[in-house]
Amino acid sequence: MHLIQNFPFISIILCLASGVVSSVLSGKNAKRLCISLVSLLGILNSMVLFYVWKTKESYTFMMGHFPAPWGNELRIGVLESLMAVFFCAIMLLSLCGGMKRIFKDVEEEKTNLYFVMIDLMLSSLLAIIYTNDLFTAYVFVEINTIAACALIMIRNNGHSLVAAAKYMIMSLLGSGLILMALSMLYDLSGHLLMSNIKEAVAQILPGSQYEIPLTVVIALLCVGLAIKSALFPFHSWLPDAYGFSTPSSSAILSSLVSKAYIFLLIKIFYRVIGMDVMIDHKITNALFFFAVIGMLMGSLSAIKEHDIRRLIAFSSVAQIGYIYMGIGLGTKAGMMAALFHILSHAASKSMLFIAASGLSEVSGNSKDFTDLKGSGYRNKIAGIGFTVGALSMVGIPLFAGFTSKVYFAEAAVNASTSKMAIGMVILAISTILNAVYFIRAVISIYTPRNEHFIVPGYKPAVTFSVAMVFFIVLNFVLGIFSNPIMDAIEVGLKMFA
Amino acid sequence: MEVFEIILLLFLIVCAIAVSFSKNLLTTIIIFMSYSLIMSIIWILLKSPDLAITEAAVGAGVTSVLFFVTLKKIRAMKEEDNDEQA
Amino acid sequence: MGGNLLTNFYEAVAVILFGIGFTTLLLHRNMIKKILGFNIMDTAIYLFLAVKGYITGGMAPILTNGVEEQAYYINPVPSGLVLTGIVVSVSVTALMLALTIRLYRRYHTLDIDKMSMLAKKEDL
Amino acid sequence: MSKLNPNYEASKWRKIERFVNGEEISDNPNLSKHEEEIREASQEDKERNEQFEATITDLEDRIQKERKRSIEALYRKYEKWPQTKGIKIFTHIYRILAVLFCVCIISVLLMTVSYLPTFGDASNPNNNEVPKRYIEKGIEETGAINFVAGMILDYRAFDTLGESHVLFIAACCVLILLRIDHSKNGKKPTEKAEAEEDDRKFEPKNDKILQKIASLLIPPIIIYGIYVVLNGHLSPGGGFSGGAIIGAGLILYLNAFGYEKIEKFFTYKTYQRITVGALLFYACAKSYSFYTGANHLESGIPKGIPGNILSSGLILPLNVAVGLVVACTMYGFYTLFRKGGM
Repeated sequence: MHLIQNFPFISIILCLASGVVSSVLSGKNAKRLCISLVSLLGILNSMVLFYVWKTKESYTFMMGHFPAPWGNELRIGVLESLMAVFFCAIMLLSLCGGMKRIFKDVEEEKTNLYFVMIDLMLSSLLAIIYTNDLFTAYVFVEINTIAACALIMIRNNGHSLVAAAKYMIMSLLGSGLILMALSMLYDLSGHLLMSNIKEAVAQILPGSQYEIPLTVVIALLCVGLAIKSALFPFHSWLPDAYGFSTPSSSAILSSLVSKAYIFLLIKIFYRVIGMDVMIDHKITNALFFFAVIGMLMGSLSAIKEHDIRRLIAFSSVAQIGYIYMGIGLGTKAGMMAALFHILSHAASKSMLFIAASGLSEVSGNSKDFTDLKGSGYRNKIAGIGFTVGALSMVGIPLFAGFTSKVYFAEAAVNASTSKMAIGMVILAISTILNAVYFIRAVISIYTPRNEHFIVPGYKPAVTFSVAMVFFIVLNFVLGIFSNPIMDAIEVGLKMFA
Repeated sequence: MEVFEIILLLFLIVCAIAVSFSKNLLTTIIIFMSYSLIMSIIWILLKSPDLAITEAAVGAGVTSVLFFVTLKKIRAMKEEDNDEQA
Repeated sequence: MGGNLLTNFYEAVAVILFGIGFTTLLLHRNMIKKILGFNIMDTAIYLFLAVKGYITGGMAPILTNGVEEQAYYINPVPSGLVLTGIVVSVSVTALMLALTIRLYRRYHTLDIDKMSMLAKKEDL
Repeated sequence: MSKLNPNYEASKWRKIERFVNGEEISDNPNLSKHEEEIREASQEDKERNEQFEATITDLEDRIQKERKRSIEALYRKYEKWPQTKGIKIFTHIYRILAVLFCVCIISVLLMTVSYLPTFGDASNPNNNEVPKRYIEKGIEETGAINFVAGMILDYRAFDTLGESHVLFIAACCVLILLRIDHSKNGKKPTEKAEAEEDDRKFEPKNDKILQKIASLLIPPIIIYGIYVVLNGHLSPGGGFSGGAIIGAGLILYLNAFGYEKIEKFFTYKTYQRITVGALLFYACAKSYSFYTGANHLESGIPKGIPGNILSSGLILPLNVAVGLVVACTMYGFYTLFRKGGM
């Protein structure tokens, strides 16, 4: 057992322990502990990524003295460690980007509790990515829900409390459905371990006694995880939740939390029920249908928004529709495009949220577009960051959004003819809709107005500019050097099942 | 034993419907308390005593206490509003 | 309709309770009613899960007079899972109740729609 | 806005004003005529700018007021909304639709239940080799008489580790929401004093009957709670239920004897120390057994003789740690709800 193979387990336990410890530290020390912890985890998981990339096959890590079906188990492959590295990087950047606003929004006594939430959320994200046992995934989904609700409500103005209440109600509904599906699956297969369930499910032939319960289980799982990751019909909680929380928590929520649930759904697709059983049960068509409507409705409702944070929130409803469209295509290329879009959307969405907080800081802390006019000149780095994020969302070449749209188009072309037609048309329409509201936003922040907001000698915080620069570099790397990432995803998918 | 279990389960359904349809909050919470007590009896009938103790202590005990404290806090604030308005 | 509905009457009752809890959570606008609905829904799911482990004629999973065969005891796995679940639903209930007190202290109402309207009004 | 008087300069009122401002009143015009003219000219320029400025701000105010008035009208209409006929019908339809939605969910799930394996049948799929090993090899592998406790704290220990962190994170959330802390600057203590006063007015205050019964009841409760925690691996119970019983005992003590008595031995500091200490011990103990298990090292924790108190390896200390965390959290919930502080 190579030492590097222990790193995923060590990173989860370190996160849990540092979450507990930083509840007694002061705000400043908790911040230092959290930043150093997230960067350490980034390094550890990248070492795991190289190790698994070299050995070319995924290994299982036995939690405790008892092998898999009896004890818990982690399963580490290229795809999981790539996701883990990426999640740590995005969390580090959004924390640094929004650091000044955290200390301004949160009460002085309660900043260390904010970093407790960040640590425990990171541990639940890593556990959801790595676990190979369904009930462990459910327990850490609960930790994730409570931590996300705390991140929304920690900024104690009226709006964020109401948004947190709505978020909790919808999320608890989702996890109730997931637990119901889990207990039915346990009843059918007798196992909680993902690979054993797959063997049992494979034996359920169409027309046998357990055929209908299996369909209901698949439906409950997909609806539960769709509610939690805000797919179209269940996205009512998303604009308030992202619109009224602190910038760094809305960046983390929009780019990491909903993506972890989608990754769990992909893991269920491949490892618990099996891709071919899913396609026979036509669940991929239902997901494709809702995703397509989501892409349109998300962009349409974003057009009439005149608050910059809610505009970005509605655009993430549309982008989640993209990811579910990739899953709904049902082909391997579609799944790879969806996984790449998880990465590219996480990078550009968190950049947009942090840049928007920088812009509203120089325009009298208001989020309305009338006051944000000309803020691109006042806070230069935030203006550039917002423009790069907006152009990548619209899909201009050289940016991350463009390459994921190319992969979506490729996947849609060799999917079935009806899906290809609908997919390509909707892809085009939603790109135009994206262009409408994002280009309008970029133009409005660069029209020279509101001179009275100009503070002579205003310089944005150092951590903010550093985070912005790294975000821009990350976006270009994803846009231009996407081939090595796609190879990693392909290799990961091969060993994923 | 069969009949006793059926009576308890019917009582559970009646409690659940009563909780969702009754107007006064205090009676709803008391009905919910009896709901979790009946649930811990059912755990015993299902031969899982661990769950019975946990449901009784954690489910019926502490949850109902928290509900009562919340109700008292809301009643206290309501009286303060009436004093201010009066 | 499969044959097992009458034999699985425990699971049938659990599913009915799940439906009632689900609708109470969705239908009522009063926050306390929503939290009660959530509790009923969760307890129903735990009943549904724990009933899976029951074996007629089995004893409670505690070693009695040295017997170590599987046939004598019920399946301990579901009770372990439900034990974890009960504590999850208590902690989530405590969180939601704290949120309700905080919202009532600010908006003096328990109705979630009125709260969001008052929050919007606060913006002007 | 009253219109400005054109020869305002010469008016009596202006003279009084200048007198009040301390300017010297020069009646004879020839003195510093030139200075007078300059002041007059600059006065007119300033007035014109002010008027121009006034019109701009007036314009913006009017737009702002207009926008506010239209939204206000919208909200007044919104408040009268539920009474309008259209909405009443809509709520009725909404209710019927919701009940239909609930009936169809229940019927779908009932149909699934009818296809599930029969209740209580020994040959169900989930009665396979997994519980077989828990029961048959449970004693020699974990040493716990209570198979469920053995399963929770040894076989599937990762779930219970996550579980106690769910409780910890919920306690942190309630702290964020309800805690009124005694920070140094002036504003906070008033809030705290208000919560104290509010608590004293509505909560029971040292009434004799409650205290007498409490002094009879609390010792058995606490002893029973400790028994349940310590015998977690021998009889039903364990960390969670035992901790909740001890927490309930502390809540009864607080209700009967008030905050002064309990703060002698249980303040926010002790709450933090106990919770963090127990959780860190739990994480270290479990990561030790995970690490040794994963790398196939021999973990040198004695299993002891099954049936005694000190028997099943790590399960007893873990139960004590979980019991402490649960007791402090339940008590913390109660005090935070009541007074926003320990």
